[in-house]
Amino acid sequence: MILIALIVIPVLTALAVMFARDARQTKNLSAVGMSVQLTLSFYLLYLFLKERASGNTEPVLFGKRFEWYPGLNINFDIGVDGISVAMILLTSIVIFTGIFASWEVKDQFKEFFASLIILATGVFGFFISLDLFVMFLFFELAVIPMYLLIGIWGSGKKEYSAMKLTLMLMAGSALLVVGILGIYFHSDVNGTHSFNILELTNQNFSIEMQRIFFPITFIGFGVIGALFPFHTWSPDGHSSAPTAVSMLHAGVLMKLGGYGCLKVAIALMPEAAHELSWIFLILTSISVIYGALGVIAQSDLKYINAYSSVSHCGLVLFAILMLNKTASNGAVLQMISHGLMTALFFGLIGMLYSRTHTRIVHEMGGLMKVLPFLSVCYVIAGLASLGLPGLSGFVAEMTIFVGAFQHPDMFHRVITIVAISSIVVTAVYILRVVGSLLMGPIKKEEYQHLEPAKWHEKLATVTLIIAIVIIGIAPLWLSDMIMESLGAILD
Amino acid sequence: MSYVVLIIALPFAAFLINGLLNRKLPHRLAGWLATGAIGVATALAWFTAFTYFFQSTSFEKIIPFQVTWLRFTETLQIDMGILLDPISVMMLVVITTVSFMVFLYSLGYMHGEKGFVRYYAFLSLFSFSMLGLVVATNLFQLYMFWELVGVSSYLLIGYYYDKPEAVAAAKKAFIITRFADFGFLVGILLLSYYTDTFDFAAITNPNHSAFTTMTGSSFLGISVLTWALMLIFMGGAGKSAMFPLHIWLPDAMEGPTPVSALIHAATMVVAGVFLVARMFPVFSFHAPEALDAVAFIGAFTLLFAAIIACTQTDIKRILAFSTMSQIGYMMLALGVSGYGEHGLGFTASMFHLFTHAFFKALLFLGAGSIIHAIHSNDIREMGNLRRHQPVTHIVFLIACLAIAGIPPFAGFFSKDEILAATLNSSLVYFAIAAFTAGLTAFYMFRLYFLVFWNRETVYEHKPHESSFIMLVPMIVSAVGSAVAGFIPFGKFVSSDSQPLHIEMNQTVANLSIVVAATGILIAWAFYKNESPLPEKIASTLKGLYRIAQKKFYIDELYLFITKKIIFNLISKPIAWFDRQVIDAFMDFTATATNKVSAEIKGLQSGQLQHYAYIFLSGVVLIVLIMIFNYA
Amino acid sequence: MMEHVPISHVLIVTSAMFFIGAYGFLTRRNLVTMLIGVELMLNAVNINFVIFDRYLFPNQIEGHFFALFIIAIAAAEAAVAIAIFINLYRNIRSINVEEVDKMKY
Amino acid sequence: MSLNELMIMRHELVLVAAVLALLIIEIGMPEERKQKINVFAAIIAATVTIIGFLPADTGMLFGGMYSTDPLRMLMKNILNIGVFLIILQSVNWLRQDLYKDRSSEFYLLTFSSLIGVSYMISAGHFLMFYLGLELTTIPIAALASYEQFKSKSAEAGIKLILSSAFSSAILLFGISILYAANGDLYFESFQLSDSLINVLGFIFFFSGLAFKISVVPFHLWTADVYEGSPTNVTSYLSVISKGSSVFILTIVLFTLFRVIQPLWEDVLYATAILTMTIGNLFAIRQQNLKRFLAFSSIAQAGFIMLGIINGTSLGMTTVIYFVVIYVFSNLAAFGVLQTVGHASGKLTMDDYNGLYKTNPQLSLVMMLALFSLAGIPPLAGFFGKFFLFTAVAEKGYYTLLLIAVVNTVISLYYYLLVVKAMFINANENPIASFKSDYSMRISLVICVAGILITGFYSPVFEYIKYLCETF
Repeated sequence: MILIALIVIPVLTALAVMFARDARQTKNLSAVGMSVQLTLSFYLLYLFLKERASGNTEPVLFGKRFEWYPGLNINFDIGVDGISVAMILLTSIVIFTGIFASWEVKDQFKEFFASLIILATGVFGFFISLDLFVMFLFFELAVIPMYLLIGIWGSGKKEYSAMKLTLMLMAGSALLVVGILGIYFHSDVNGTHSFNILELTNQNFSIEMQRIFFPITFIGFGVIGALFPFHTWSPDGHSSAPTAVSMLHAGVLMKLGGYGCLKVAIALMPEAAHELSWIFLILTSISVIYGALGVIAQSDLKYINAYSSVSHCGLVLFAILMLNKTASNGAVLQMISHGLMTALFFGLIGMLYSRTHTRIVHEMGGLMKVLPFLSVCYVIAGLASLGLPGLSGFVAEMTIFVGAFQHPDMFHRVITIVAISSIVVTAVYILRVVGSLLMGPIKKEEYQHLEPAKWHEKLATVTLIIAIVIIGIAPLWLSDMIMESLGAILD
Repeated sequence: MSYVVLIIALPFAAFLINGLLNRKLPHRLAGWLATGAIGVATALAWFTAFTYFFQSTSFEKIIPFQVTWLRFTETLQIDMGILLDPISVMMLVVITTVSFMVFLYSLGYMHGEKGFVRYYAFLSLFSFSMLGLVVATNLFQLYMFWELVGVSSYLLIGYYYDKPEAVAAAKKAFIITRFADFGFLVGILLLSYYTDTFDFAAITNPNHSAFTTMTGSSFLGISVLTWALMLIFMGGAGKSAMFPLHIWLPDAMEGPTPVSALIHAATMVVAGVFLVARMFPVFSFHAPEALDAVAFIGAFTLLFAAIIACTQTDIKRILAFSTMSQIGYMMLALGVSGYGEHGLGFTASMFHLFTHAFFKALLFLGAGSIIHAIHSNDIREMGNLRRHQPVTHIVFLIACLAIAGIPPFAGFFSKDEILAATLNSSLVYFAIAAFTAGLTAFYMFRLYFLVFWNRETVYEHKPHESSFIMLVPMIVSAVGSAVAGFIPFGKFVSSDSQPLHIEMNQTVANLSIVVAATGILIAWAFYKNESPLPEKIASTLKGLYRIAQKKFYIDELYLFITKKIIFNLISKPIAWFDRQVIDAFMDFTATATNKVSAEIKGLQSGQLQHYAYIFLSGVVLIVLIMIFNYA
Repeated sequence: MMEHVPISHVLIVTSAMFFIGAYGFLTRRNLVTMLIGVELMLNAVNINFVIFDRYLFPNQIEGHFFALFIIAIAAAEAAVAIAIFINLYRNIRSINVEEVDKMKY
Repeated sequence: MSLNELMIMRHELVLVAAVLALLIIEIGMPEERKQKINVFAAIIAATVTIIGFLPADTGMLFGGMYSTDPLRMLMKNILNIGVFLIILQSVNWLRQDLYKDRSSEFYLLTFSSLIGVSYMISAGHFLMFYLGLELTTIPIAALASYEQFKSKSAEAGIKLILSSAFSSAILLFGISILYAANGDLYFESFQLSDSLINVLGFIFFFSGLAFKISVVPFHLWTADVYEGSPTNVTSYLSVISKGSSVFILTIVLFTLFRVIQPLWEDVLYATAILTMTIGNLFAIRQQNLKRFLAFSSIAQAGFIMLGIINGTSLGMTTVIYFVVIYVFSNLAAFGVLQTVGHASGKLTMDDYNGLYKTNPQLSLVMMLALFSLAGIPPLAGFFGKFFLFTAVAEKGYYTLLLIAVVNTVISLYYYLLVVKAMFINANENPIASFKSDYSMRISLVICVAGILITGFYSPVFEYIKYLCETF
């Protein structure tokens, strides 16, 4: 029941928003809706942990099945495992903060909030669905509002970016159609084909079939996970998107890729994954190091963050391809960690931009003096990004590296070390930005009188920071919760 | 002994309170809060040391506290705990004591600074991390606190964040150590893969079965274990500013002077030494090659830094190079040490670490006191300060004597042990160590004479003696520097936790005194009064002098690698490649589609007959193909 | 008499007629002539139907019916077509098919 | 033949009655109240549609010339709904002074054409099929040049009537060959011999139908005719005419030509790829929205081919299901075009810039329609397209599937261009805000409801599937 509520509440909120009278009501409705959603997510976590504590070891909890298209054996199958619960938590936190980060959207606010919430609905639906068809439906539902959100409320060459982003992501999802249909028609569950992930997990697909559909599915999800060389939508898209959209997109939407790769591509076609992982490992390790090195030469804050997201999300896929529980656990942790901190980053960039009206790093400087609160938050986000212990990034990265190191052969070693070297590069670009953006002398006279952070901005950033710190300091519960679910996927 | 947790928790609490309340907290309260916390921690640390060393007979490893923090696999997990053994207890004492001194001193030194609360927050964070580092029960916990230490160092170096130099220095420090940590991390991963644990108790047990596998398999002709340890040492070298990862330390002097005293002289920079000491059994039993590397790097840095120190004019930079040099001693001692009965080097190294912490902290505090008085770091702008700052003068002199190795001050004893240990190993190392001892005496007294004697400089404001609150820690440290040498260190700290009996090697001792005295005398001759001699020598050694003064152009080399190679030859091309090749390809698919669309528009000519023609040819074509297919 | 003409000859004639009609449709510029081309094609089909009945299926009359209906429909089609031609002529004062290309690409 | 038996032909009879009724009303109605004819027409269309849904017997008539079954009834009902919607959309257009005297012509011809559609679907004999086909086309050709003072309208009429005459000649030639080869024209008893001449006959026959569906390379008339005809006629052509041809093509291929399935699979495989690709490539550059929708509908035809290739009841189901959704989506889009065009006379993409600011509801409808055509969830088009892909995948043609999905991405691009124009682009001189008439609104509401509900309400699909399986 609670899972259905997780979809229904955003839908209702979006509808209610469309009928709101004025800006104030719109914002209040959105905020209330998403607060309820956040509460519900925590309640789900509580229920989940309680069930697990009471010894329930079903791979998927709170499962529900509604027959939908019996003729094609399509069912509205929902249920959650530890990974989904974690991702739902992430999503509800990010959308909650996203609402507050876009508190000052002025024109067409109703449409803005409604689209944003619809996008979130897609993401929630994606994470709770167990049926590939339903999953795919929600996947596309999450992608499409992006076009309008960037196109209408974006900045810069927004139309171009929005189009590029949408088309590339849809091209990815087009591959997914091929992938999931291939899986569907090669499955045989009691004489019929099936879209149900749980039923499909037990299928032994022939290796020939896997060789074709594993790459297709993996690339299909990989596009949204910024897999090299299909990542180029990300810099343009992020740089043009409005704040909350960047937050949600980099924070949550890019995670659909990793989640899908793990739970569909790899879980269903493990043999091909083993056989072909090397190709994608090379691509992802390129993503990791290439993204990081690419950042150094950027000067626009959003580009910096977009490329760094390429690097970090590359690490997610990289870890997944290591095909062991530890690395995959790290991947999920990294998704959450990156989701939180990149949302924080984009939120802060938006807040800074609204004050200084520039995103070029060297045009700003010394903001620490004039905007202490936001600057400190930026530093914390930066530290999380470069993997400071006590913040979430460290937990995730270390888990990935330890997991990746479980492969003793030369190829994996080399590629892992290449990936690890990104921590150095990350430090370089983070500190470079922090150094010239926040520290040093104040660049322009008018920056002396910037407006300090408002309550809603503080609420958004503090929420994210708290989440980052909690995961950074006490990661065991989360890690164990994810680990448990991985058993069912990878064993 | 679970109260030990408090030693770590108190500074952390201070950090949290100061950090979160920041602007809402009055300066005085914040300062005293942090100082009080570290004071209590110091008392507890001393108490712990006392109970550990004097109340139990054998120095076992005690783990009074441990929780699981993160599980990687069924066997591989990170615990957060506290490990008490001789070196960690010793380190606890050193860190809390020096911290306490510095906290106290800073109350005066930083008085009236705008970021006073922030300063104490960071300082508390540092103490917390450093303490966590030394009591780590496993390699990964150590690594975590290692990183935290790095970041607090970053924050403190960049304390004056509106000064571009400070920002650059902070960045440099962090990135260089981060690079070293990259090696450290790979080393940890490599080691843990084979041993399947991070736990020191297991890793440092030389009989662990995994080591035979690791020494068995090799990569590029060097055993995997040696690789792992060398990589771990790389981390240590970065943090301890060993050549060639040393370039951050001189720049780190941009931070407030008390910070330099605490972090960049007494505690953090010796973390590398601590790390090697922690892993010493493995080094010693299974990877002598790695230990040789430690010795070599130590010896090289020792001499290298001392040479540079002779040519510098910034008081803090001289001290920084001297720190590098002294840490080189410690590394060298570890590198030449054996295990158990042959563990003189180990004990010597730890002993030197201990004494060095006091006198080097004292030197920095003294330097701070001077800088505070005349607002300059340049020794050329100083002179005859003994008139204005008598107390500072005395304590500074004590510290100089201690570092120069003049009995009965602390440095003499520890350095003497190191020299003795090197003598047991290799004559070359001994020669380097002994020569540098003289060099040390020379450059320290060059500094001393230039600052406190020499000519009378005209000061803008008349220099004044520092306030009481700054003098107290200096005096306490001076006492420590004077008497610490008499501690029978071998009884407490040794490579195998068994008391080690150490006899003073009289010849070595005499030699070292002579060398040190020579150094001091030369300095006296050159710098006691204004004299043209140094200039002359500098101009005869023109090229060499310049190279040394420019720190052998290592910074420029790094700059070349980072700016020219990484930025211009890698990053920029990548950024270009991404936009102009990959992205352009994606755009190309779109423009190509549009282009094709424009090309074929003639198909739709508007001519009805043309349409019919295509219709008919289509039909005929399909018919032909299909008949051909199915005939 | 019919029996002396083999079916292949008739088929050659109808095929030729059909494609001559098509050729006319494709090449003549006058709309009405084009329409005549189509009529030619349709008549080829008509002959086809009739001779198939006659030669191949002598006891069926479906072909004949078909031919009749085709004639009727062709007449209707021609009526509508010519009405539209007139409409066009009113608008552009021409019934040259090459001028009927206001909409293209 | 009893009256009851005749009632099997209910759809057609009702339509004939409707035509007669309209004629009588037209004659009897005084000149000044001619306006009312629009209302009558709408009511009649509604009645026809509703009667179509009433339960009735199925079977054969006239010795097999005419046959009907639940599936065919469903097809007719779908198209009836489409015509009803089109008539609702045309009411306001026909009210203007220019046409008010001859508005009944429009309805008469539309209903006549619909009779042809029904007969074509129910054909049990090639003659019947041919009659239906011509009856469908000829009135529409007349309608295409309905706007008598516009040369474009005449041009559209000419292009349509001549092309269709040409294509029916080829189709007839094909039928004559089939007749020669098999000696039978009844669908019921038609047995395809394995003579090679059948290939020739089939392809000639196929091209005639493919012309109506506008399959490449038989599609060239489409864009010009769609552009020149009055918008409502374009709707009719793109939805009813195309839909009916798709239906009959499916039926014919699945029954008569079942034995040469490999052959027509190959033909469809090739033409489907061409159709999707060419349609999309042309659609990209269009400025005129009617022309744009013409090419989009060509591309959609290509997608429909995908379902037919499947060759099983699943394929048939997906095709019919897709057409249902296509009817709603396309009519919604054309409805918006019609009402905007009627109110402002503007029809190009640039004119639509900033439409959302002035006419938000219409823009939303247009967006939903286009997204549904593009196959974006949760709109019905997503389900329709996904099921078509399912049909291809079941066959194992993954290469074809891949080409198809790439084409969906291209199609998304140009649909987004329109959305971009309406929602994103700024316009100094936007189309003024206006209120569309009630009948148009009703029609759009029905379309939108169809777009939103059809996908989620799975019984629609299941019902079609059931009918196809029992067909």
